[in-house]
Amino acid sequence: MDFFLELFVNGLLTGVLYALIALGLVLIYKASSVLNLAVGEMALLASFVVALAANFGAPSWLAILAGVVVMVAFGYFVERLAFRPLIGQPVISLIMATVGIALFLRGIYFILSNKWPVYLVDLGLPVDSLNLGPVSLLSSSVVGGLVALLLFGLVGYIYARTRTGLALRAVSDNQTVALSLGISIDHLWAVVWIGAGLVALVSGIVWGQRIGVQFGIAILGLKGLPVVFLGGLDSMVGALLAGIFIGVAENVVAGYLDPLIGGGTKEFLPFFIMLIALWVRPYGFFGREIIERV
Amino acid sequence: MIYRETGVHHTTYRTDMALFRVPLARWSVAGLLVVAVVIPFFATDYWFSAILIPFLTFTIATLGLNLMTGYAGQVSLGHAAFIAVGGYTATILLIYDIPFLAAVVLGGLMAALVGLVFGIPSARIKGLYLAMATLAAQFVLPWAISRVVPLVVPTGLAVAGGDTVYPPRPNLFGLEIDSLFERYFVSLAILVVMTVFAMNLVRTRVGRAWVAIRDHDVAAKILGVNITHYKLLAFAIGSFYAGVSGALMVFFYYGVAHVGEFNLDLSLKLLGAIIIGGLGSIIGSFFGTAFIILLPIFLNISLTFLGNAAGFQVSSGIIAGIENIVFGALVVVLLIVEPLGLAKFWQNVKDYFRLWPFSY
Amino acid sequence: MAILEARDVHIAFGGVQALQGVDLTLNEGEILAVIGPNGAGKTTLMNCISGWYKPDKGRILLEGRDITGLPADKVAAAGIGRTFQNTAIFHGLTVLENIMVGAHLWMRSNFLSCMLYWNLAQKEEIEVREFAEEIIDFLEIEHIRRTPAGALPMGLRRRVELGRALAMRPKVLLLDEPMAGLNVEEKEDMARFVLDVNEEWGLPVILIEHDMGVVMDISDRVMVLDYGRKIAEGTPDEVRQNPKVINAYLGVQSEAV
Amino acid sequence: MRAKVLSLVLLFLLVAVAACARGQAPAPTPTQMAAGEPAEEASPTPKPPVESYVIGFSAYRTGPFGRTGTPFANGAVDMEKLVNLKGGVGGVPIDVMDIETGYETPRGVEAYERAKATGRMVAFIPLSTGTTYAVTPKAFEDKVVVLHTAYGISAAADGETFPYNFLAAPTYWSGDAAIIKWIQEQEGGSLKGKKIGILYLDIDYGRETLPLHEVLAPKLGYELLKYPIPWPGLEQSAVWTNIAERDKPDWLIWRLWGDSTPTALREAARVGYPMDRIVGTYWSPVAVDVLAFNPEKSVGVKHIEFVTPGTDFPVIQEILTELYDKGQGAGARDQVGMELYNRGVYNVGILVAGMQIALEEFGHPLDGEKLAWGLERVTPETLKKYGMGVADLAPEVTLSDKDHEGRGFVQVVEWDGTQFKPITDWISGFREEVDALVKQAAQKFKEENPELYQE
Repeated sequence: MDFFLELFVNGLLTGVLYALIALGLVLIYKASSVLNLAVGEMALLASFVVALAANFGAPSWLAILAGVVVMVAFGYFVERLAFRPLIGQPVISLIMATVGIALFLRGIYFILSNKWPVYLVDLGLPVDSLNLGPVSLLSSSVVGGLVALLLFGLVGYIYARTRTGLALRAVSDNQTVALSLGISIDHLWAVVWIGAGLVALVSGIVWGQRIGVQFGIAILGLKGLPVVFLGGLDSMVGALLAGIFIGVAENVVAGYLDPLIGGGTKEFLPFFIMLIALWVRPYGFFGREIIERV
Repeated sequence: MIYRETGVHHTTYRTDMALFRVPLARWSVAGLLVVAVVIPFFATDYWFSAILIPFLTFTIATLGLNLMTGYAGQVSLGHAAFIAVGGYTATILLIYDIPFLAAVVLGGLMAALVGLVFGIPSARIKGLYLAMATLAAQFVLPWAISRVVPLVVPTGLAVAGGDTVYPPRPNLFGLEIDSLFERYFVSLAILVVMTVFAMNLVRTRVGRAWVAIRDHDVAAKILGVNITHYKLLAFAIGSFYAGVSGALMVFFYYGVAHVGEFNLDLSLKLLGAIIIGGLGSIIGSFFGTAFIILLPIFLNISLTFLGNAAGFQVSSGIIAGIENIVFGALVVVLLIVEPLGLAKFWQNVKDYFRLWPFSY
Repeated sequence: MAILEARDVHIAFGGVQALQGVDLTLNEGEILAVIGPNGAGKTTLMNCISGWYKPDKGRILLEGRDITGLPADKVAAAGIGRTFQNTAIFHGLTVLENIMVGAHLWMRSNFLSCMLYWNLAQKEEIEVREFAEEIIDFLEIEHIRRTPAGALPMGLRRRVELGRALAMRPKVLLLDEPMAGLNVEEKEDMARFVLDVNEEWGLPVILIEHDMGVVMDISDRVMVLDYGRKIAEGTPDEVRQNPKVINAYLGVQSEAV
Repeated sequence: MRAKVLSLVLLFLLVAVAACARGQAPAPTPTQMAAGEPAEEASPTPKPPVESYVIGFSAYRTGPFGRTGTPFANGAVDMEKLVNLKGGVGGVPIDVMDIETGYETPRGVEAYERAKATGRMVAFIPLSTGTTYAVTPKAFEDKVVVLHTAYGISAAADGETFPYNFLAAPTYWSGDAAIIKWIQEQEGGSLKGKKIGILYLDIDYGRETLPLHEVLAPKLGYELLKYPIPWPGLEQSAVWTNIAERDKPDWLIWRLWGDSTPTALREAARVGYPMDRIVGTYWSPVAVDVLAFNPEKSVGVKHIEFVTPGTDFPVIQEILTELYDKGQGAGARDQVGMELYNRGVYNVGILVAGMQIALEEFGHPLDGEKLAWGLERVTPETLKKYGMGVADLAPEVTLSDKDHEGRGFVQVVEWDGTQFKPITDWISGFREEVDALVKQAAQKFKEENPELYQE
C-alpha cells in the first residue's frame, strides 16, 4: 500500500506539472486554433532568463520580474510580428510558424547559454525531500504543484469573471461572430500570447527547479500533447484532469509493470492512453465535438 | 518547369494530358535530368555525401509525406518512424541475401503495412487529432524496432540488445553499388521513378480523390469516393515512399541502420519541408527538402565564412545559435510572405514566363 | 413511373423532430421542386436521400431498390448525384479536375495502374476527359477549365458543381438551392441548364429553391414542407392555390412584405 | 515588400551556395591565428611544408546535449590554440574544425565530409555514437583516424579489426568491469548476495554493458537488477520508488546521459538513496549534471574517468594563463578543469602526440595512415614526451596495433561539493571477460562487413 501511495502521490504532483504545460497549449488553441509547438521552448527561455538573473546576483523577486518582462515582451512581439500577419492562413501553416519560433528561441538560448552557462533556477526555495508518513516527496515538487493549481485557478477566474475572459470565450466559440460584435481579435491574441508567455514562465521555473535549466525543458513540450488531446484541446479543466490522470497512470503502471516487462512503459503510456482515448472519444473527454453540416 | 504555351496546340486529349504538356517543359525536364546526370562528374566527395545523396534520399520521403499530407490531407507526425521501418526491413532482408531492389521494395511495402495500421484511426478522426495518433507511431515503432531487430538479425554490432545494424553492400544485378558515384545514380534513378509515380498518381483518379477528400470530405463522399479507402491508401503509399527512402538512407547515406536517427525531429523537419515547399505540390517537395535539410548546412557554412571574412573569431556554438535564429525567422517570414510555399513562388515565376515574350 | 421514393421518413436531432413521416415520389423525367420556409427540413430530406443522414424510420427506394442507411458513397454509386446549398467544390483542383472527380464513381482503374499511367488508366483518363469536356461545353465554362476552382465567383462555382454532379452519370439529380447567391442573369442561365439537363439528358431532378418565380416556371411538380411535414404536393398551380401553403409559407412572406 | 524579402532570401542563399561551393568552411585558419604570436617569432622556419593538419570535429554546443557538449568542445578548441601557440606539430599548425552539429548524425556526416574536403584531414572526432557508426566505414576507405574516447564502437578496441578507429580510452565494458572490481573491494572482496542495480537509458548505449554483467553476476555472486529508463528520461519517479521501496540495491551503476542525469540525482535525493553508493559510467553524472541538481546534496556521488578532472595540471594552467587570462578562451572560465573539458583537451592532445611520433618517423606531410601508426606507438613514456602535457591527465594509456583501447584503466572520482576528485588510483578489472566481449563483437563486425576487408 505504501508502495502504491508513493507512486500515486508522486504521479499526482508530476501530473499537475504536465497540466501546467498543457495549459499553455490550451490557452493559445482556444483563442486561435493553433497548436503551439513552441511551448517547451518558451518555458526554456523563461527559466533561463530567471536563472541567469539569479546567477548575476539578483534577488528572487527581481529575477522573476526579469522573467515576466521578457515573457511579456516575447508574447507581444511574437503576436505582433509573426501571428498577426498570419491571420487567415491554414492552421498547418500557423503550426509550422510555431516551429519556426521554437527554432528561433532555441537559437537565443544556445547563444546565451554558451556565454553564460547556468544550471539551476535558484530562488532559494527549499529543495529538501519531504516525508509525509511513508511517502517521500520533493518539497520543490509540492511547491510547484501548489503554484500550478493556483495558476489554474487564476486563469479560470479570468476566463469566468472578467471582460477579457468573456471576450476570449466568445472568440473561442465563434471567431466571425465575435468579430462582428466588435471584439478586437488582434488585441485578444496579444493578450493570449502574453498569457501563454506567463504560463510558460511559471512552468519554466517549476520545471527548472525539478530538472535543471536545460534543453530537456523544451522536450517537455511534447509531454503536454497527450495531455491536451486526452483532455480536449479547448478545455482547461480537461487539461488539468488529463494531466493528473496521465501523471498518475504512467507512474503507477510503470511502477508495477516496469520490473515485469523490462521497462519503457513510461514514455509510451501517455501515447497509448491517448490512442485509446482518440478511439473512444475522438475529441477528448472535455473537448467539443465538431459537428459537420452539409 | 518553364511553361511557354504560346503556339502550342493540342489536337488530341492524349497529348494534352501528357505529363508535360508543353514542349518547352519537356525540354527543361530533360535538361534538368541531363544536369543531374552530369553533376556527379564534377562533384567532390563532399557534394556527394553531404548534399546530393541526402537530398535525393530525403526527397523521396518528402514526396511520400506530401502525397499523404499535402494531397490527401492526412497530417502525419510519425513519418520518421515509417522511414525507420523501411530502412530496417530492407537492411535485414539484404542480410538474408534478398536482392537489392527487392529489399528496397519490400522495405517500402513493410512500411506501407505499418503505415496502414497507424492510419486506421483516420477513419474516425482528422486534423490535429489524427496527427496525434501518428505521433504515437513515433514513440511506439522505435521501441518495437529495438526489441525486434536483435531477435531477427543473426549478428549485430552490440553484443546483445543491439539495434544498430550495418547493411551488407548492396549489389544490383551482380554489380556492387560501392562508390559515391554509383550510389548517387541508383538513388537518382529511384527518385526519378518515384517522382514519375507520384506525378501519375496525382493527375489521375487517385490524386483527384485525395484532393477532394482534403478539400471537402463530405462532398467527396457524397460524390461516391470511398473516403476510408482512399485515406488508408494515402497512408500506405506515403509510408511506402518513406520506407523506400529509409532503405536508401541506410544503404547509401548513413551506411548504417541506427534507430536514433529516425526521431521526432526528423518527422517535424519533413513536415516543415512540405509546408515550406508547398503542400500538394510535387516540385514543392524538392524545394522544401532543399530548404529544410540543406539550408541549415549552407547557413552554417556561410555564417562561418562571413564571420571570418569580417575578421571575427566566432565560436561554433554562437554560429549554431545564429543559424537557428535565422532559420526559424526565415520559416516564419516565408510563411507570411508566401503561405503557399516555395512552389507557389515558382509558379509565379512560371506564370510570368508563360506567354513570354508576348505577355500583354 | 416512380424512380425515387421516400416513404414515411422520420429523423430527429436531439429533441428536434426534423422530419416527421415525409413521403416523396419522383417520377421519371420530371422536375420536382421541394419548397418550404427555412428550417422546414428540405436539406435534411436531401441528406437522408443521399445517405449522409440515416433516417430513424422510413425507407428510401431508388428504382425499387432499398438504399436506406447505405453509406453516402454507396448511395452515390447507386445513382444519386447532388449539389450543395453552400457550394462544396474542391478548391485545390481545377474546374476540369473537379468535374473529373464526379466521374470517379464509374472509373475502374486502381492505384497501381494510375501510378504507372498505363493501359487501362490512360485509356480511362482520356475517356473521362472527353466526357468532362462535353459537360464543360454544355455548361459553357470552356474558358475556365484550367482555373483552380477556389478562385471562381459563386455563379461559376454553382455551374462547376452541377457539372460535377452530371459527371457522376446519376439516375437522379438533387439540386440543393442551386440559385442561392446568384444574380438575375446567372439565375436564368442556371434555370436553362436545369431544364436542359432534364430534357436533353432525360434526368429526373429534385430541386430545392427559394426563388418562387424559378420554381413555378421550371418544375413539373412542387412539394411543400413545413416543420418537417409535407403539407402540400401538386402542380405549381395547384400548390399556389393551396391555402395551407399560402398560410405556412407564401402567407408568411406576403405578410412580411 | 514581398519581392524585397524574397530577393533578400535569394541573395542570402546565393552567398550560402557560393560559400558552400568552396567545399569547406573556412574555419578560423590557425596560420592567421598564430600570426604575430611569440611562437612564430621563436621558430624562424620560413614556411611550413603543409598549410595545416585538419582534425574534423563534430561538436555540439546546441541541441539536446549542448549542455554536456559545450565543455568538451571548448576544451578541444582551447587545446588547439595552445598547441599552435607552441608551434603546432613540427611547425605545422593543427586545425580543429569545430563544426556544430547539434548531435544530429546527418550534420555529423556533413562535418566529416567538410573536413575531408580540405584534403588535409588526418583525424575526426565524432563525439556521438550515431556519427561514429556512420563515419566508421568511410574512415576505412579514406584512411582517416576516428577518435572516439570512451563512446562509439566498443569493439574498436580491437585494433586489427578497426585499423583507423581509436578509443585511446577504456571501453564501456572495461569501465563497468572496473566499477564492479572496485565495488568488490569496497565490499571486502566478495559480492556474494549483494544487489547491484544498473540504471540505464533504454537505448543501445545504455544496454551495452548488460552482457558483461550477465557474465560477471553469476561468477561473482551478485544479483543484477535492471532499471531501464525510456528516452529522454525526464521523469523517473516510478523507477526510483521501485529502487527505494522494493529492491533496495546495495549499489547503483548509472548509464544515463544528458538531461536524464539531473533528474536521476533529484529522484535519488527524494527517495533518500545514499549518493555515495552511486557510481556512474564516464558520461553521467558529470559536473554539469551535478550543478544542474544541487552541489551540496550530491556529495559522494561517483563516476569513473579516463582523464583526471581538475585544473592542477601544467597543461590546464597554461590554457588558463595563455588563453583565458588574455580573454581568448573558448568558453566560460569556470568550466575549465571539468572532466568534460579535460576530455576535450585530451582528445586533441593524444592526436597531437600521435602526429609528433609519426613525424619523427616519416617527416612531413602526415596523413591519417601515418597518424594511426603514430597513435599505435603511444605509451606512457611517449605520451609524456610528445603529448604536450596531456600525459598528466591520463598517464596509463598504452596503445598498440592490436590494442586501440589502451589497457582500459579508469579512475573513480567523487563529488566533494565543488568538484569531482579522484579517490582511487588507475584501476581495471576482469580483463579476460572484457577481452572476450571485444573479440566477439569485433568478429561480428568483420563478418557483417566483409567488403571493408577486401584487398
